[in-house]
Amino acid sequence: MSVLLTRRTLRVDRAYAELARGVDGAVALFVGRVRPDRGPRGTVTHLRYEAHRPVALTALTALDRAARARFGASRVVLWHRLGRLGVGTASVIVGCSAPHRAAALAGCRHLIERLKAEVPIWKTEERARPARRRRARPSPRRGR
Amino acid sequence: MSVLLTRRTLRVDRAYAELARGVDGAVALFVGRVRPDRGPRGTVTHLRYEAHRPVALTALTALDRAARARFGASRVVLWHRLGRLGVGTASVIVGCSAPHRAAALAGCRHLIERLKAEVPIWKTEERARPARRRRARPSPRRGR
Amino acid sequence: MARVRVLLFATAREAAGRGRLELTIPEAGARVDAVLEELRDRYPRLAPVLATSRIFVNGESVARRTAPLAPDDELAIHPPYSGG
Amino acid sequence: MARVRVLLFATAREAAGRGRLELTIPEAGARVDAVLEELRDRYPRLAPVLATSRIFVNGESVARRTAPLAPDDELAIHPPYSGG
Repeated sequence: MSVLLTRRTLRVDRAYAELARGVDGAVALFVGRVRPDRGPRGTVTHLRYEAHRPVALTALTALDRAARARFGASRVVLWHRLGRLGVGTASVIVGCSAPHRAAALAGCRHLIERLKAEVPIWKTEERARPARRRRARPSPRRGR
Repeated sequence: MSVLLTRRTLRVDRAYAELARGVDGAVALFVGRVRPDRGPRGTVTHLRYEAHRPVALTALTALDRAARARFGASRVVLWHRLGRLGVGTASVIVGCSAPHRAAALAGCRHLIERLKAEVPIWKTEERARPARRRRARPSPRRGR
Repeated sequence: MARVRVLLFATAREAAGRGRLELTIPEAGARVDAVLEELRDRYPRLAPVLATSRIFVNGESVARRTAPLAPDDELAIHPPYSGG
Repeated sequence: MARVRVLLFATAREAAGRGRLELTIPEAGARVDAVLEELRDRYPRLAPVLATSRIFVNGESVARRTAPLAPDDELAIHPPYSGG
């Protein structure tokens, strides 16, 4: 399958196997992972991904077709995971195979940019509150 | 290992595992494979790769360091296979992890370009002779 | 009266406190903007979300908010996407 | 006399029919270009390859072909790279 929205683990080896079914000389892959982003509201511990599934699948299929036409990509992988994912978990795998490296790399980049902009998928953050900061209390002077 | 010249199979899942040891949000991978290139001297069936090993390892290590400095890459994989490889076999895996996707993708592209230009590795082709072309002999006219 | 189903995602769902609901609106003026008006009335916190959302009807993007609706249409609220 | 080891790769190896060899050259004029001259004499097919090759001595790129050589130095002929 080249287009997938799933609650199951995304596996890079399976994505590569899908892209390497032909005899293309070049395979490019991008994997997005849950990052422990820090902010004033704490550090991200999990992301919840949801999609408007039928619309998202149509959009992904359109991206697949466009990448073949524009970059001469032979095979495309557009896999996005849904549900609650912990830090370090792969949330998306995008890949592209082509006869030559320039097309595969450019296609891969194009696919992830367009996926983020055009496909109805959303993340919601879960953050852990930062440990309360202890004010650095001036300690009583000893000597000078 | 982030830098490798090996006669053994290159595995994409291992390269990903190496790049995903931290909590980076973005991993980009490029895999080069033996292509059945067609030409007047026949179609490529195998490529033989050789390297000037100590110089190549020094050059790969320099690339690794440069990618960290220039793109803020956290982890880098530069694996090249040596020996005689059949069509479809992975000859090179280059990868890069970074907090964000732009750096990982740009780093990956930069690494494969520089590897090809600067690292003393060579391929020699083995081609199978093309099947001898049969001249299209004009067949005796039947009617018109 | 026309019954319209509404799907709300991400920040829209959070603002409304629910992911799907049904509205009944007068069949005469059954347009996208009438549904949005009704949603803003019911869920005031949804107003700023709707301002930046795309609207889909039966899986197709709707360019004009004056687009007409038929009974049983499914209207989806898409806040800015954040996949990847 | 200085003994110098020579490594030949890819098209250089094919042109010479071997991947490594040793040369003995007068210690007085022991320079990179003297070795290349000797190689061209022995293996005429190597001449066009040398014209487009980089030269490494003991693993270091040599910019000038007048660079001096010491006994037991290892000189490597690098035709244009084609990895990947």
